[in-house]
Amino acid sequence: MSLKARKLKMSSRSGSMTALYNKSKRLLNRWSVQGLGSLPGLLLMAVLILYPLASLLLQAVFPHLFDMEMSWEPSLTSIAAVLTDRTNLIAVMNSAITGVCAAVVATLLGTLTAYAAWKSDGKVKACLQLSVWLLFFSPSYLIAQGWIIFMQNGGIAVQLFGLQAGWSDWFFSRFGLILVMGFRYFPFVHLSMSQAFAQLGEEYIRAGRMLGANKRVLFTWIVFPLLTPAWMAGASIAFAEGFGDFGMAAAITPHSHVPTITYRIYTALNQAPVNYPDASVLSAIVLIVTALALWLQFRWMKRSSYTLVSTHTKPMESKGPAWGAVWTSYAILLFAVLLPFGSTLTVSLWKTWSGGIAGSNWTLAHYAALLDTDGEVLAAIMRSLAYALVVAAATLVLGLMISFQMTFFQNKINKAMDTIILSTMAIPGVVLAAGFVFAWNATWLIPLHLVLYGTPVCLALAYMASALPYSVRLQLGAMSQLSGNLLTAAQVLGARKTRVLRVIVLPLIRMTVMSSFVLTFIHTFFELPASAMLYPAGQPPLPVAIAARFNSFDWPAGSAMAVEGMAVLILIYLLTHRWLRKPDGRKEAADNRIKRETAPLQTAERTRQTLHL
Amino acid sequence: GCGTTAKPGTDTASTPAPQAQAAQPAAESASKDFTLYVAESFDKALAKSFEEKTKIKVNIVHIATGDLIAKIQAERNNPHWDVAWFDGATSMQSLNKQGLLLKDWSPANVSNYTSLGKELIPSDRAFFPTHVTAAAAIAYNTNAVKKEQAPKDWSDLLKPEFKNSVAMNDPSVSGPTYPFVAGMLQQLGEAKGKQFFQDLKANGLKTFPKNPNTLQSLLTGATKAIMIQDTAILNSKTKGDPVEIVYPASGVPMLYGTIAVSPKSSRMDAAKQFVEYVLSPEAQKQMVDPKVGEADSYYLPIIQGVEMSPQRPTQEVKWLNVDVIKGSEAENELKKWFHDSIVQ
Amino acid sequence: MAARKPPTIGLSGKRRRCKRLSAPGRHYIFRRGTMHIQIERIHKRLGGRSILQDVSLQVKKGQFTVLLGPSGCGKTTLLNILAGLTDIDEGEIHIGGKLYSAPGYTMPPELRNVGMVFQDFALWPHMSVYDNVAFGLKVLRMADKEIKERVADVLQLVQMQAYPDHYPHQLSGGQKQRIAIARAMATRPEVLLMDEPLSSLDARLREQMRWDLLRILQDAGITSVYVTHDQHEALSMADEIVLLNEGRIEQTGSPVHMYRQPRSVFAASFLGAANLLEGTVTEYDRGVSVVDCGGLRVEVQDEDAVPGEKVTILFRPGAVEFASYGGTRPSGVSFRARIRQRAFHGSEWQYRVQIEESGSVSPSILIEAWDQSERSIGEYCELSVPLHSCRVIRGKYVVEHQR
Amino acid sequence: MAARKPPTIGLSGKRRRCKRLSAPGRHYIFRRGTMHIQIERIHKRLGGRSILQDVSLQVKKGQFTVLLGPSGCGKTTLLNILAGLTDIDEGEIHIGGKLYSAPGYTMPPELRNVGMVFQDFALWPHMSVYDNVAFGLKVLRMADKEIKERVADVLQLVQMQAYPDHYPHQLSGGQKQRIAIARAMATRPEVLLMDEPLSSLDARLREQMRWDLLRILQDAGITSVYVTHDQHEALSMADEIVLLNEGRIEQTGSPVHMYRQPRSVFAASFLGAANLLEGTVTEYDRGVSVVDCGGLRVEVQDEDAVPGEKVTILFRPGAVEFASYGGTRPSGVSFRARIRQRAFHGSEWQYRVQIEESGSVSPSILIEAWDQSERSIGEYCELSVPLHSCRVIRGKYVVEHQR
Ligand SMILES: Nc1ncnc2c1ncn2[C@@H]1O[C@H](COP(=O)(O)OP(=O)(O)OP(=O)(O)O)[C@@H](O)[C@H]1O
Ligand SMILES: Nc1ncnc2c1ncn2[C@@H]1O[C@H](COP(=O)(O)OP(=O)(O)OP(=O)(O)O)[C@@H](O)[C@H]1O
Ligand SMILES: [Mg+2]
Ligand SMILES: [Mg+2]
Repeated sequence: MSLKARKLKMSSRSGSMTALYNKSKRLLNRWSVQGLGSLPGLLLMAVLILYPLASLLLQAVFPHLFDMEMSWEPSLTSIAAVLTDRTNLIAVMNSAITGVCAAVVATLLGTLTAYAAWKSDGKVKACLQLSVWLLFFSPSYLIAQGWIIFMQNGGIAVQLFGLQAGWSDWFFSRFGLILVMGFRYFPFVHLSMSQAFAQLGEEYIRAGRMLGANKRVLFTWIVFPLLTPAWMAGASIAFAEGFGDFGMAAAITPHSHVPTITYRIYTALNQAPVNYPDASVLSAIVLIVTALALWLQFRWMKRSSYTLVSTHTKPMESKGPAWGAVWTSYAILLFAVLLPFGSTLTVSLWKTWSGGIAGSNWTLAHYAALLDTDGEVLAAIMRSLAYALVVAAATLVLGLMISFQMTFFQNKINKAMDTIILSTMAIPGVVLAAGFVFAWNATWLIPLHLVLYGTPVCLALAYMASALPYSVRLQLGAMSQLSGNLLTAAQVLGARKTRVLRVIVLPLIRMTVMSSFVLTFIHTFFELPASAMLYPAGQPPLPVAIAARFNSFDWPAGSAMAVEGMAVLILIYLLTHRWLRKPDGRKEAADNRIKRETAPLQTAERTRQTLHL
Repeated sequence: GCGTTAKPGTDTASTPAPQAQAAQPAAESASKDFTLYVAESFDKALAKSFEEKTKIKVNIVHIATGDLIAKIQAERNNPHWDVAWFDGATSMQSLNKQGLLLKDWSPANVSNYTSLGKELIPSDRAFFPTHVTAAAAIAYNTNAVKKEQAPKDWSDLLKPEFKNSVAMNDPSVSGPTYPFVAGMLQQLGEAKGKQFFQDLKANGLKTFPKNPNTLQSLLTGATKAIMIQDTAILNSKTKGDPVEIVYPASGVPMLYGTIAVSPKSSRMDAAKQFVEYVLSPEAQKQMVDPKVGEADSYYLPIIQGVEMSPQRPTQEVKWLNVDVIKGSEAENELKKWFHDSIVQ
Repeated sequence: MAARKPPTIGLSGKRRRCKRLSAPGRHYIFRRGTMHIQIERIHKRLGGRSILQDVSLQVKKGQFTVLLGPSGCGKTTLLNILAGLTDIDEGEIHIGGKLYSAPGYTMPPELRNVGMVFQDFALWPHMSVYDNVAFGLKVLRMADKEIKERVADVLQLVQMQAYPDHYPHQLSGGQKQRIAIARAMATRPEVLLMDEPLSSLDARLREQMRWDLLRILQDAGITSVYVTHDQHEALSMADEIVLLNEGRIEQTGSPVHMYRQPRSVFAASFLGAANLLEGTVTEYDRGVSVVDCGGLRVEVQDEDAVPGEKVTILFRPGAVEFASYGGTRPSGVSFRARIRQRAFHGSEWQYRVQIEESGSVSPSILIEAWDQSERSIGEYCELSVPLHSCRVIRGKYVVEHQR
Repeated sequence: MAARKPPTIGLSGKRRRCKRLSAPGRHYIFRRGTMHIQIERIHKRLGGRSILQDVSLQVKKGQFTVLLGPSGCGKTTLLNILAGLTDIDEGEIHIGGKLYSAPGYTMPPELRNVGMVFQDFALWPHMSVYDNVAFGLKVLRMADKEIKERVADVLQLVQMQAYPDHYPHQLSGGQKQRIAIARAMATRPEVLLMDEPLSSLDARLREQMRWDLLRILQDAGITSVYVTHDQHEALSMADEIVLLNEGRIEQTGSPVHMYRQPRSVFAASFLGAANLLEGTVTEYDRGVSVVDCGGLRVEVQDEDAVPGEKVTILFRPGAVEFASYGGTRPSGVSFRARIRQRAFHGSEWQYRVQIEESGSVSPSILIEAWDQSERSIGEYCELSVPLHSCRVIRGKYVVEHQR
């Protein structure tokens, strides 16, 4: 009996096995005395997220909380003003429509690429997956800039194809926004659909064929309904992202004549007089709507409990990739990845933006700036690198501890944590960053010498706050795949909690741990809103430096810096990748209960990581 | 640390690494430096020369104007800045209204202002103008419009030959455009001013987000005439683009850089010294150099003894000083009106 | 290899539909005895390896045939070939006289009148029991009323008439399996294929389902091919067992035949507990050989043995007879042994005994023996195996097709 | 309930370590016969439900005790309680005379000297066989040299000495299970707990592992508690079976005792195939009752029956004797029946027969009977069950603790 076959058999035979794990997990309760073990995690969450967020949201009701003279005098004027303003209602509707349309586009694209990846293998599959992950990790404002550089009047497209000026007016409208969002957010759908395809189970289709069903019937009656939950999952996240999008809308359609809810927040925050109470009420609306969308989707998933029944899938008899789907996917990825990054790269090689594509306009000067005597660019990169390293490492350790606690010890605190984590994912980055300013610059901190605002620590904390929920969910996903017995076995042999985490859990979810590290790293490296709001005076990190170039329309220089940043990341990826691929006997972490890949669905559960302006 | 070693007296980038700088609130910092919140492109050059001159280090926070204002306001009960410097007196005024600016202090060299400059100083002396540009002037494409047909005044843009070929920026997005709109309303009266923009819209006015987009529409021929900040036009013209600038005869709303000191500054002396430095001919001579300020350098100096950039036309311009206090109060409402009735 | 389209194929989906529908209502019984499935020398290669080699097989109408073999021997592949999910490289398959598969031609599964039951049920989780069972009928565009009746009939047959509105996740393993069978039988297929349908059930339920499954299939009189790797299942259920080993047919025959007269060591040990002793023929006389197995003298009925020949002696644990200590009885082989391990099985005790060293007899020989009386570990006893219960096996891979 | 810290607990981790280490090298053998595990009237409630009720149990040193019961009866819970993974609400547990669990006090698992083997092996996939086995010893901070020796010893015991550098995925199921056992035994626990350790292996391997496991445990002389829901496993392996049902102990006893003298219908049917007939006592005389089971007259040895009493008659399928058609023999019960279904099991045939209607006898009674000779379906036969093979069962939940 081949080992693999036996394993498959085993996993299929004992359907009660998962129930067994859950039981043993529950039985591990004893370990956490009244959930005390969860307290540090909760405390951390409070310091990192709840306190800053409350500082901002409370201003909706107590507008004078952070005035020169602090006052708890409540006022409902902001809430009343925001809720009674018709434009806000229209803005919510606009955002919803944009979100829904973007979700539809993303669903179409993501399904197609997931299908292509599922149907193919080897290099083709690797290429598809890599591109999708690249896009998934990319900061939105860079992508948006790339699109703008390409599509704009006088942009690359016009120059390349000699198009009429104004040809792209359609693009700088809601339509274009939806398109770009679709191309930006389809990785969410791709990830959840990949999972669904993998679980689809050849037998379901075979059973239909054996009963005489043709392709159409198979699709409409069997495949489609079975894929629906994954669609819902991917689409609802795409919707949430589209609804709460900050940067893309600001970059692409400020003159689209369609106010969106995030545009309203933008106005509240970026136009004098800045109105924080209004911004916090509007943020609360975004939070509620996105949370509602996700909650509805979760509920729906729960109701159709069959989605949780995983089937024993036999490996497909490979009949070669579906080339149609593969080529379409390549085309999609060309648009989604190559176009924005290609544009950025191209422009970074121009002397001036207005010089265009002309032969005399090419230069490496912007890259040479990296080695400039004043070393400004290099310093910014090094700074961001340092932040990214520290934050990624700290987030990793804390995320591990929290998710370990949450997975294997269930109590009320952990349930609360779960809710906190899910909901914080729906907070726009700008809002969280503003919250940090209030929270860590508050006057009551002065006697405590705890005014962290304005220090690198504060910025690092903000980075962590936006990355931690993400990291926790990722690791929760991986840990939930672990058999509780693996831990019980160690425990019975006398190992204590830290040892179990260090020696058993960590090596088993190594891949997820690494990818969450990389994710946090990249996120921190390019994070803009918190960086802009919180960076210590005189020490701009890379995203601020890039944004400054873009803001003064120095696209070539800004693009060059973005490219340099990407190059650094790719370099690091290659290094860690090498190291990850280091051959060792652990390959079999994939022992049938432990999935080697991070559970993509959990990854896709990532919500609202607003990286943009 | 991130590896850069501190070279005193050089630029901001070589300050110690984030980790090296302990979590000390700026308020308690005893070191010889101060913090400048700035959205002007002159910042680095001036900071450098200021440091060389006074040995006072400048910590620069350079972010976009909107973010800058949001940041100042978020810090309102415990400010971390000593000097703020950005374009847009109305925004500055709104900060002033909240008591976030140092009032009733004048730089020692205040008498150095030109008469135009003196006009711009608010009565409570909460902030000071540093340089002046036109919030908007008219630019036309010399390939599309003959010199004879060139518009002379704002109202010329309502003519049928400019139907569907005039563009301006969206004041909600573009910083300089609000003073332009407010100035037009001030000049024409609110009702007539609004009517003017509505007429423009009726004539097919296009709105783009910011200067470059609007300028681009002109260069590509999508529009024949546009209304944007004069420095952007001059910059384009200098580069050799087929553009000509017109300062409308009826009056040109001003947009000027403003600089202010925080009343809670712990390095008040250094801050004040810096403001005086910016207003000195020595600093201004650097600012008019396009290598330092790029497009922004084509401004109109308001300090005596400073030559403006040779690219700037010497013609006499009828300047229109926008009432800062009124403009600041009406800002939100007016932007909303513009967005709702003109942009849409 | 050029695609070869036989003339019988022109049948359109529509015509086939009518044909399937016109099967005699309610009567699943086919005429027994005629060859229904004919598999002729098929070969199948996948990924450069031969998965099936030279497999020939006839299945009578209404018969219950079990494909038995260790994991990876090609059982599922053969079943998929019958289902039309896999094509073949050589040979031909006829069902009901019609060509189903040949090199380059595979009648697609949706046109075959074949039902299939999967190991893990493969019930569609988003459909109710009723919808699952009705699926095939809806595909055939039956009238709603007729579908209702037919589903009710089939659910009755599997005794699940009370559960039409349940969803698969609300059913127990055995119930799911019954619905899977009902689904496969609803369209009244000519042939029912089952791939380890009981292996995901627990022991108790598996035994119960064996009886039920046989009853259902007997009632329907349907020709069935059943895949398993469990010899108990094969022995207790099959009309005919086809023993596969590494893609070849090792032996074919009725359960009793296969158990009592295995033709190879593989067949002997795969079909149940077996004592296998290797030895050398020392004498041969009138159909009886004397074989020396490590010093143990075994007499065995044999045809045509050559002294000096290496052979294997087989006797089943159930054939070992216990005599009280010290007694002797004439038989094929008898020896003194000591009980090493024992296990209680309710009606019987299972003993593992070690042959006592005496003279030239090797002490390492372990024998399994079953008896109804209890003996204790360490006890000495005299054991014997009747002459007719010993068998000689030659070679390792004797392929036979005879019954 | 206030936490109750008994005086024996003061033992620090360090001292305990020394204690564990000072166990006599290489000799796992404990003095047999003394009570090693004492479970006294424990209760366990979870989520408002009683999971275990009034469970009392003694396990002798070196004994192999099997906890048997249907799914959800609380077997795993009891095992987890023994391991210290779950606390108890009432009662006490002593192991080796030391208090292990009481309400409000649970000695943590890392301080207990207990090993555990899991159904899914729970081998750490990222560690080699050596590292898996050495883990517990490393936790104890043993010297490297000593660890090496100990691991070698234990691997020898489970006959896996050739595989120290293999990773779990390179092992077969049986090998994995052996390593899991080795890992649990490396620290020389006083008690070995096993939760369905063989249920994820296939039938053939399971049987082999049963023998191996028993041999290993016998060699080590370790006290073991083994959880299973498979009565074959329980009967063939146990020194003592503890039958659980819905959180209560149904019956305790040796396999033979449990099989032959079940005290309840549940015990009778759970421990193996059983023919159970419900009837009414009609006569009682000198230790023999006559019971009327749907018209069938059954004589049975019985103490103290009351005529008119409702009882259940049990006889095992193996006790049914076939007489050739037409013959008669005196016995506890005899009847004429017709064979309905049959299954071949190698050494025996399993028949399902239906009692023939005659006079008042109900025709619906189905009886299972085992016999060595082949009979065909539809055949009529006379069956009888010897008097001593029939048993009377009263009530449904007779709990007994006697042996
Ligand atoms: N697509 C394929 N490509 C190459 N080899 C294959 C493929 N599918 C199956 N095989 C090989 O064919 C052989 C027979 O496979 P098959 O699934 O028929 O075995 P089986 O007898 O059903 O085994 P099991 O009892 O494990 O289900 C195996 O060795 C398997 O590895
Ligand atoms: N944490 C818990 N909360 C509530 N009920 C529980 C909990 N853990 C187990 N149970 C219940 O306790 C009962 C006994 O569970 P246990 O796992 O001990 O059964 P088992 O005999 O081991 O069953 P199986 O053979 O299926 O493993 C079950 O009914 C189960 O549902
Ligand atoms: Mg198979
Ligand atoms: Mg259990």
